[in-house]
Amino acid sequence: AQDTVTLTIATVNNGDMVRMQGLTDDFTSQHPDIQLEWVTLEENVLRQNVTQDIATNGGQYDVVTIGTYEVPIWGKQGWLAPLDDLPADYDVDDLLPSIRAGLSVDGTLYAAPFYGESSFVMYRKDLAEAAGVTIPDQPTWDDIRKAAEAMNDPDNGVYGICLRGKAGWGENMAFLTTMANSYGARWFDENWKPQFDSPEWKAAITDYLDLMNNYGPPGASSNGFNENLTLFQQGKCGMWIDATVAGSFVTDPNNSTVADKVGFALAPDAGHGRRANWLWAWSLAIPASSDAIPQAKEFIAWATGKGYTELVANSEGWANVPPGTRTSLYENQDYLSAAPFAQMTIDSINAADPNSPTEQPVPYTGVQFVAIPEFQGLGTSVGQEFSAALAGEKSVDEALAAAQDVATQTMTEAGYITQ
Amino acid sequence: MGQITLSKVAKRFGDAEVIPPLDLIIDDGEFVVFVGPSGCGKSTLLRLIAGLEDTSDGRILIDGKDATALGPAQRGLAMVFQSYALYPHMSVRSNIAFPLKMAGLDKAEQDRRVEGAAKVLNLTNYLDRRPGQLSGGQRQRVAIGRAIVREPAAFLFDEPLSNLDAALRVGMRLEISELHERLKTTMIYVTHDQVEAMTMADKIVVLNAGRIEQVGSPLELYRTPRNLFVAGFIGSPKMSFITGAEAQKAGGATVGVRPEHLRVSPSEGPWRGTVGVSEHLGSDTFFHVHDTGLAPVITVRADGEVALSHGDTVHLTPQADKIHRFDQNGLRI
Amino acid sequence: MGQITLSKVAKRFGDAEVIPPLDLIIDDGEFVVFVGPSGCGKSTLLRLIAGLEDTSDGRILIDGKDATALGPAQRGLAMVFQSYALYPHMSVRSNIAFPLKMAGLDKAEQDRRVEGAAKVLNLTNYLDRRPGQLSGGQRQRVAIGRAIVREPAAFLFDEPLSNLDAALRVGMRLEISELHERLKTTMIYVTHDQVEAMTMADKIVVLNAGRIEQVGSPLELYRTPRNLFVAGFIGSPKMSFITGAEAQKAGGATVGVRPEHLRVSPSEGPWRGTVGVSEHLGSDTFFHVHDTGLAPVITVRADGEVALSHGDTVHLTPQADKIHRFDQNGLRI
Amino acid sequence: MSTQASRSAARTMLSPAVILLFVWMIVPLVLTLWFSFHRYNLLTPERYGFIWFQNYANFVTSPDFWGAIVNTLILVLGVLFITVVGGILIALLIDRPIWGQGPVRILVISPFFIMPPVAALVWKNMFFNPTNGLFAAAFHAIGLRPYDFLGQAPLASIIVIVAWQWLPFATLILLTALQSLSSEQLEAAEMDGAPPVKRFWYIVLPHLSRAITVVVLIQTIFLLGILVEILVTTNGGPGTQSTTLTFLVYKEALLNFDAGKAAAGGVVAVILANIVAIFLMRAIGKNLDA
Amino acid sequence: MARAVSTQRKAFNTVVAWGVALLIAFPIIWTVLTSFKPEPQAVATPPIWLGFDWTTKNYHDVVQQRGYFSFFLNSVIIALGSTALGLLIAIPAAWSMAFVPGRRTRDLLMWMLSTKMMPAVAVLTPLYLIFRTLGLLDSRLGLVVVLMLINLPIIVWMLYTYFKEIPGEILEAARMDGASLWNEILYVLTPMAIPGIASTLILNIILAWNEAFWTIILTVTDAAPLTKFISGFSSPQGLFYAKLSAASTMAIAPILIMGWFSQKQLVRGLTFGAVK
Ligand SMILES: Nc1ncnc2c1ncn2[C@@H]1O[C@H](COP(=O)(O)OP(=O)(O)OP(=O)(O)O)[C@@H](O)[C@H]1O
Ligand SMILES: Nc1ncnc2c1ncn2[C@@H]1O[C@H](COP(=O)(O)OP(=O)(O)OP(=O)(O)O)[C@@H](O)[C@H]1O
Ligand SMILES: [Mg+2]
Ligand SMILES: [Mg+2]
Repeated sequence: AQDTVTLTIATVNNGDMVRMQGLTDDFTSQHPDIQLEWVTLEENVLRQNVTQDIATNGGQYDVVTIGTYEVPIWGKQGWLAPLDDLPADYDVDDLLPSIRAGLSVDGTLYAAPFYGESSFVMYRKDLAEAAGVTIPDQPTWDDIRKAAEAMNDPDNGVYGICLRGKAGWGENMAFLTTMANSYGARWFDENWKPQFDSPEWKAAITDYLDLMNNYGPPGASSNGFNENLTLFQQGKCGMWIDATVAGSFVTDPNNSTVADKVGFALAPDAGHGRRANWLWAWSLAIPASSDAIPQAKEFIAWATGKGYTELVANSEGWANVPPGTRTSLYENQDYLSAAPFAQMTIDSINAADPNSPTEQPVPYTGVQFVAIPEFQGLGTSVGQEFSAALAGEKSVDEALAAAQDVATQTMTEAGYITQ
Repeated sequence: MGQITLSKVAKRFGDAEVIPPLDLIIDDGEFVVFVGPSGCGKSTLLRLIAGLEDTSDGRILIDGKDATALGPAQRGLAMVFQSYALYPHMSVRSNIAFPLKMAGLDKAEQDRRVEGAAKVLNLTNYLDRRPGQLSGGQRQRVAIGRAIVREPAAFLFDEPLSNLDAALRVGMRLEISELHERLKTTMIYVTHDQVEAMTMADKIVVLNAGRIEQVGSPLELYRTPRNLFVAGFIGSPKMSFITGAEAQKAGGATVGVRPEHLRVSPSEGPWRGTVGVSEHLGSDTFFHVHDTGLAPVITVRADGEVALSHGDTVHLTPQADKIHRFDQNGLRI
Repeated sequence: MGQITLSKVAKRFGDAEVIPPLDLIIDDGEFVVFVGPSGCGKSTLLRLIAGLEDTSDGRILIDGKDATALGPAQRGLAMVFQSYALYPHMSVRSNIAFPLKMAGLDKAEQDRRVEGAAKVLNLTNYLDRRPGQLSGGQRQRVAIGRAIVREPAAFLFDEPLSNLDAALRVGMRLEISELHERLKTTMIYVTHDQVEAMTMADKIVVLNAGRIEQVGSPLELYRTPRNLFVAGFIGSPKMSFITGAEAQKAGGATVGVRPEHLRVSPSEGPWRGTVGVSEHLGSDTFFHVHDTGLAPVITVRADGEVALSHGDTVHLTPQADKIHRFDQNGLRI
Repeated sequence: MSTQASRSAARTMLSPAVILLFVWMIVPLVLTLWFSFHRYNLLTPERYGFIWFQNYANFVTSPDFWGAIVNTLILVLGVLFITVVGGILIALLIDRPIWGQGPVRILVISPFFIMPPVAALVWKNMFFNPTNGLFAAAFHAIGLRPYDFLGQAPLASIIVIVAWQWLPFATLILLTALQSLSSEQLEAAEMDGAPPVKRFWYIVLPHLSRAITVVVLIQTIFLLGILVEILVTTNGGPGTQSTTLTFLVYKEALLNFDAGKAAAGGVVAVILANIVAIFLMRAIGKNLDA
Repeated sequence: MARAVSTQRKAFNTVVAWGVALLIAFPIIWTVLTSFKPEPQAVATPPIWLGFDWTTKNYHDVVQQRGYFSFFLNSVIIALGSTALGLLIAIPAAWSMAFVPGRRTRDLLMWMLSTKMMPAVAVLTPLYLIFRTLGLLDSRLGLVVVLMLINLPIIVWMLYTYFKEIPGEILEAARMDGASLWNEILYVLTPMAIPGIASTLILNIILAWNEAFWTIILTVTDAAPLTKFISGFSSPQGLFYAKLSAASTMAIAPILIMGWFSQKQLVRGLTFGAVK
């Protein structure tokens, strides 16, 4: 027997990941020589810690949870160990093509998706009915606006629509970028020139503010995914456009007061050929600095393999399996019938194209982000401008002008724009 | 004006009766000293008069008007504290002017009075210093200055000299006496030092455990102490007390003789003992005589020139007319 | 044994020369008092002897051996501090035993010596108390106890009584004197109180601004002060100094007369003045006489029975053989 | 107590602390200075290179810079104001004889024991949250629309949280100072005819000045570094309304991973902090010596 | 000599003081209450004060999800370790500054304090690299050293002001009594300064326990203290107020309880020379 190896695994503190920690007996009983140590952190803290460590070659982690934004950048830097020799029964080809593409660099897979998501509309069927509106499966922004207006009833603590407002590249900018995409806007033109001075951006932001100011909850500028989820679960939102994973939370009777009243629709569009939905996958990757790469691979194969899906299905029910990573899941009748949002999820994921997020050509990949290292900072700075606009501190024009300035400065400093 | 009358004034702290009901009249212009051992209630009594403590019982009249319910500021009295209680962050000038400022006097009048007080107290050159930059005696003077400017009906002093060193104490004692001569304002002065009491007072009030043991002029107390407590307390060095057969002979349960009323001689006299420590002050010499069989030690004052050394045998003769006799209850016969 | 010799000892703090080079011999068994006004360098000198400060110059010999470079513990001296410097967290017993513990004595010997010292100092009943539970006088005795047990070559006292009140001070002064009588160990005692110096010392060293003004027995200093400074410093109340024509007549630039060497009379005598403050001690009375045209104030000691009041005119007669004459430089003629 | 022996002993005993702190200061400082002259983004290590003062120029000319300085000052001064004034009032209150002095004191100092992330989370979620927070409930109860504290008044909200954490510290220091005021001084002022308010103004407040300087000095040192509270509650926003200098540096270091620019920002922050410090130490030096 | 106060006044003061005190402590009280509520009741409007269904489920959930003991243990080790090490270094230093002051003593003190002015984020990368090189990442030793250094200036200052109030004469007496420097510090200074040292110790434990930057950045699992524990709870999905409250309560309870019990000692020495 060889010595036991301890894997340090950094995860995000969301429900699926936490559930995985509860199921690791299955893995450790198969691999008595591998011990698992978990570091569960809030998303931003996790990203900071992991990035700091990997970039300085600190070697603290063996498996890290990262998203579709980091994988291409880090893979290119050589910071991640390629996942090229996964066992045959892992069935790499079963991974959803758009997700797999997002996790590969030059055809090499650098991370295995744990779950994937897009975004869609969740709405209260009961409220819509009471207000006399219907939300089509493929709504336009106009439909959304009308429905929000109809359902809005602040005196009874119900707000027409909840959207992200908290500043952050992964918070409000994830949503706003997709919204802008659907309005035909883009971050940069082919020469990396920022485009916040375009009419498309202005239209998107104007409509966003219009929706939120009239039909949104108070304090929306500090609402992120979790805040909105809480609001929706308490029955305070008529509609909510956000990640598809939320589908299982809002329909969970243990935590949601509206579990049986939720309807789903694709993310809205504005007639520009793209819907306002994103593409994201929380994925497991191995830092190149790890000293236990083979064992880490075994773990990843277990955690993202088909077996794990069945394990969860057996112990927690089909509704709780990690969604959005494998074609086979969406062919499984048990799952489709247990998860009312499943079809909508796969349709949303399939509708997203990281390489062509909007109708105009772009020099970058990424739907709701721009896969360049500078984006975290830039996205957050721009997000703060829009958050300020939402809080009423700035007008649309001021916010857009400021966004344009900061983007221009960042891109110039980073050398994308050359005079 | 400054006539103060205490009538049945008592003070209790919770259950502890610190001052049993007590009557006292302090006449206008008098210099009255409260003296007594530590903890006997001197400060408490003074603070009752000042209004810093409420009386538990009885009335306090100032110039005939009932002041029992008045606040300290309304009584028209000024107090000098043991710690001086100067305001450390103000200049001497501001310290002295403070009561005037509080009274709302205009600036010119304030200045006039401060200058006046400073001149009287020799503080003119220090007006712009902070208290921290002054010596002990100077601070004491500032505290007095602060009291003077108010032109109060009476001054209250609570052990004002006990933080000064011996030489300064003597000097300041004189200054306060001179001040009293000049102002002729009533002064009530608390001390536990009987020398201060004797040298300064017009009238001494001897306190013991909150009770008044005797009231009288310094010489009255010196000559005719009413009881053993006063006898032992007044006079320095202390009176020596003799009990037993020799006392009976002299006609009392206890007999007291002051050091200055004993004659010492190497050969003759009724009492015999050996010399212990002798203290040469130049002007006088004090011998501590042991082994007399009368008292543990008898103190004798002799001329500065008398030379006796440790272990010598001496004879003592008391002056018969200066002997104090006390009965079993310690009261003067 | 405890003979201490200072030879050309000097101390500078930075640029300030606090003690100019100075010679002094303290004989074995002597009770030497350093006296002088505040800030004159008494403590500094004592601390130089103790080894708590380095000398800037000169040598210190203890029993003939050079101790200049020795640390405080090696000199075999014991010190009693003004603040007592007891260890507040230790019992009286541990306080007294501390130096023995540091010296590594065994427990039994420690106990034996502590008990002995406690008996001498009347502390036996307090051995298990903390210093905080003792009165000032008792604390002082503990501090002395801690010094005694070491059986030092000499005791150093730095104003040991200045934190006690008047009555206690007199008592403790006697106890220390008695201790010296018993132990016959060299004692060096610092005070700024000339009464203490006079009553306790075998030999007084008068210091002024770091310089030795005079060394001698109390009565020598009282009778033949070498200069104005010593004359003014020794004796209580202070000598009065007369300058001008009257002094010339008596044969000096300045002439000093002690209060006890003046006779007061309502009608006759060469010097005339008015009575200011009078201090009645019972045994004596001190008059402060103003307006003599000779000195701002002349102090006179009179009998306790003499009655004169403020403003009375009096005549003073100095005792011719007790007059002190000084030249222009303030030196005794 | 200054013999040669004791002085050299003192030097020996002082040196570990001094050497450790010196190393602790100088090594990161030198490295920071070094990085600050380099283009060094952790995410693009291939572009590492020496760029003179480019980082400084970029940092100082960034549009957020001056706003961040102003915000920093507002934050520090706001917290100082609340804690000092509140601390004095509370100290005055609990210095008086009351029943249950012990428990009251325990309650008052409790916030001091709370770790910053917990404090920020609790305030943000359970109090400031405009839908579920207690303040929202209170607003509802009196018939007002909930106020969005973190959105509308982000800096003020953060000031409240931080002040809440530091209030006990200020209170305690001021309370001990207050208790050291000799009662004779107050009584003297009372005899001198000063009513309570004037006694406070002329006697108590000047007496507290030294304690106030100490509170200001210590708190300023800690407050200049406030980060967690901002991070948890507003993330510097909305806009840059609650972005302080420290937060700006944080953004460079942990969002952009621009170690070079963060280093430059750090150096700028250190310089500014030291200007404040010199200012303060002048003041406190005067007060501490007195 | 405090003056007696009338009962009515005292009652009035008592009511006001208790009101203010409860107001100040309210967020903590509310957090603890919330931690015993079922999630939906935790966010109920209007808020439920005491009449909710008391449950300890949140604590079970939190412990099950994240564990607790190892975080707690690390917090204890790091707080105590850095404090002990700090005192060991600071006591001699404070002794020197208090009893053998030089012209530069105050400057030295202020310099020490100024080392706290460097924003931690600015030195993050350099320090991370140093720690990586030394192999101190995610080690308790590393954190003990860092927290000790962070708090050293404060410890030195507190001890210094405390020592300065101890009369030098007592140490001189010890020296006269034949105590070596070591004995002087061991037998005389330290026991006498117990209140000050205790207060310093407590303050430092609090500061170390609550430090939430380096403890999060420099640890992964082995050395992770409660600050790291709490940072995993800042926004889990769905309703989380009750669980957050439970986790918060668990993170602050040990230090809060310690603080309450040592309140007197903490207060006694916490002056930083503010009182003369
Ligand atoms: N506020 C108080 N509460 C309870 N007891 C008090 C209070 N103030 C004084 N006492 C008690 O009253 C008694 C008299 O105290 P007071 O201060 O008047 O004595 P004193 O004669 O001034 O003593 P000293 O010479 O030491 O100043 C003492 O036993 C003291 O303990
Ligand atoms: N460590 C020191 N540094 C500088 N000057 C000092 C120091 N110690 C004492 N001095 C100065 O030396 C002089 C003598 O001081 P010392 O304490 O010996 O006086 P003293 O005669 O004991 O006075 P006191 O009666 O007030 O105790 C004073 O002027 C004092 O200011
Ligand atoms: Mg008193
Ligand atoms: Mg001295």
